[in-house]
Amino acid sequence: MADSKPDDAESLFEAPPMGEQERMCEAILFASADPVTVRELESRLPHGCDVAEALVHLRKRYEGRGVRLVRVGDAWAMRTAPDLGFLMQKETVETRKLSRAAIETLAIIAYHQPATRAEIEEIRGVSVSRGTVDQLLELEWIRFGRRRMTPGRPVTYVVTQEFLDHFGLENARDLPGLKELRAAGLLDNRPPPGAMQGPDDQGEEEEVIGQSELFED
Amino acid sequence: MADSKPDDAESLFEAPPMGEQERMCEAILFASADPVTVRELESRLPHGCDVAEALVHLRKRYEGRGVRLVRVGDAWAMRTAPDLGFLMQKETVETRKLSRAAIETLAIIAYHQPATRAEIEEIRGVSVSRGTVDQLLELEWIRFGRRRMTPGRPVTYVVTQEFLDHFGLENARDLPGLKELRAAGLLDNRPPPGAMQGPDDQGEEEEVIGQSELFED
Amino acid sequence: MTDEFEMQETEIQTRLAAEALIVDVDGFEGPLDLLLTLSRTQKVDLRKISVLQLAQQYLGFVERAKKLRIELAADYLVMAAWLAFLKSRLLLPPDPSEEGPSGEELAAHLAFQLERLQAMRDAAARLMARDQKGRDFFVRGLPEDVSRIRRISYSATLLDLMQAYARLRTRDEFRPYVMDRNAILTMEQALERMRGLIGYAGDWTALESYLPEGWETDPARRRSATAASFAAALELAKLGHIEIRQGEVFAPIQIRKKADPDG
Repeated sequence: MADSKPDDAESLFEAPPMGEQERMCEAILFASADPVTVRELESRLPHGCDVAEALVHLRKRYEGRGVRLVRVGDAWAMRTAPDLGFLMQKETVETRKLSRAAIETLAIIAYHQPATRAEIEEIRGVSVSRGTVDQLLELEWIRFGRRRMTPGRPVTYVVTQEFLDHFGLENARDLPGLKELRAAGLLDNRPPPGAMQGPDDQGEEEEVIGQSELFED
Repeated sequence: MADSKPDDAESLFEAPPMGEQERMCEAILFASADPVTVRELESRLPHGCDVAEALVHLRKRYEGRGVRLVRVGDAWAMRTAPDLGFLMQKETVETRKLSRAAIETLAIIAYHQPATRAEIEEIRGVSVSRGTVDQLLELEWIRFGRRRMTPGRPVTYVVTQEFLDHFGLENARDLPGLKELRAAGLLDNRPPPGAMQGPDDQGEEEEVIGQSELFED
Repeated sequence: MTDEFEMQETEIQTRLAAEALIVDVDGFEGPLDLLLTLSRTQKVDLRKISVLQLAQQYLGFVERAKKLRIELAADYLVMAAWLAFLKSRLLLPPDPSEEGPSGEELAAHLAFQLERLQAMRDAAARLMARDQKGRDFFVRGLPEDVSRIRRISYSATLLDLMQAYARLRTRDEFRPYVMDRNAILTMEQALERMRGLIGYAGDWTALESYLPEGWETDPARRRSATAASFAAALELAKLGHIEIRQGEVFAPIQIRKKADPDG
């Protein structure tokens, strides 16, 4: 603040250089809660400043930047570039456990990729609801692979980089195989109590697919 | 928003160019009156962006401008250049004048943090009134730190990000003269010699807790 | 001559200052603050201060205050008593039998406290002299609203994933025998499947190719799927979505999407 004093005194007779005028406009426009008119800028800048010219320079300087200088009526304001509007969102994250249907589907895709829906259904023994796949797609843990070159040209699913990051894998091939799972004690000869799924249950599942997905987990 | 879609999808594997990352940071920082943490910038930018590098570029870009990019703890903010403060009479906020007690208490907390009430009293030689601490808490310049692991487990005070922001400090280590004070041993918590109570004995005001705190820490 | 005059001048000033102190006693923030002010009259670096002299100054101050019938707060008197004690310690030769810290140690600590308080006051002044937000520099005047989006993040661990897979792959090992309903494709399922696929096949395509993947090999599943798909094809033909043809008896049944009547 003290530094600016001599400038102030001098400005009675000579306006500061254009670069300085530009940064003065910049600061005022930045800090102002409302768009600022040229008249007001003139009144706040030292005497003899050419606000109109300073604004031209300033506008040019912000061209293509993340913010821009825009005209609002007969006033000016700094605004976010419209193409970056999507950044003005803040996400609050709520963590939920993935449903069993989803985790199983994901596991099958990870171990068998590229995998078609039919293959997933074959292994799971129940049909895969659209919601489950959509959820995995939305999570960006799976994506579409190439269509299978078989009749019907079914779509295939593969896991994504995001998936690998999330599970701390370098490659889906790093997933332990069945033998290793067994060696690690992850395969138990009896099903875990929660995993007990009678074939009858599966039958029901097939009939009310959508709902069973909801009830799972 | 529509334009950004393809980018988003690709960003799982490839981040947007650095220039684009820079203007994204610029937009977010411009839009916020409060400092934005690196973590938040990362969460709001597409996957794979190098926020730290983008900020380096951005900071350079604003060097010597009417606004600048400043670091506040682990966050960043755009602020007007201090030499242009004289233009901002309109934006100037009249702050309540702080008492000498409040200013000294603030300085003691900043330089000694985490500091207990007993330590503040020891240094100032008088008891700290509740109002003083309340005022600093209300300004959000101090907050509670961890309890001291000494008998009585007294609360401690530390300075906040708002404090750093208000005084234009990058972090608490940048406090003026901190190094010299430390080198001179003036930030040591030196207990009065012997078991004798020192001249700062406040009679009833100094609680047993406070004293033991000073002796044992 | 000049020196003497200056000395007298200083003394007068000191005395005046001391009297001002007494009148202003309420303005002090306790005995330490007063001591710090008194120490300034010594006009030396705080590290070289004479604590003995300071103790005398303080005691003198308290004496004069009493004479002027100024009531001093208790803590000023406590400090006076302590300084009197300190003074005696500093003046008397140390008694080796006596316990506790020496007079020098106590004096050094007092000097440290004064220096520290002064240092904090200087630091506070420097802090307040900094450029301040809202006074010297300013925040964005028109912050843009950030819309909050609640995102649900789903968590799953690698262990969950592996266990799920293990569970699936070993299910057969412990499954009791029951009638396998896995081998049944319902007509609804076939219908849904065919509806989705019919658009992709431009020309006549064998009905067989519409069987779900993995259903072609196992005879039981193949039967079920073929029957369901055929029923579904008839249903679609009835609805006018497809056309069906068969070259001759037992020849493959072919279907194709019915051309849009408009196009």
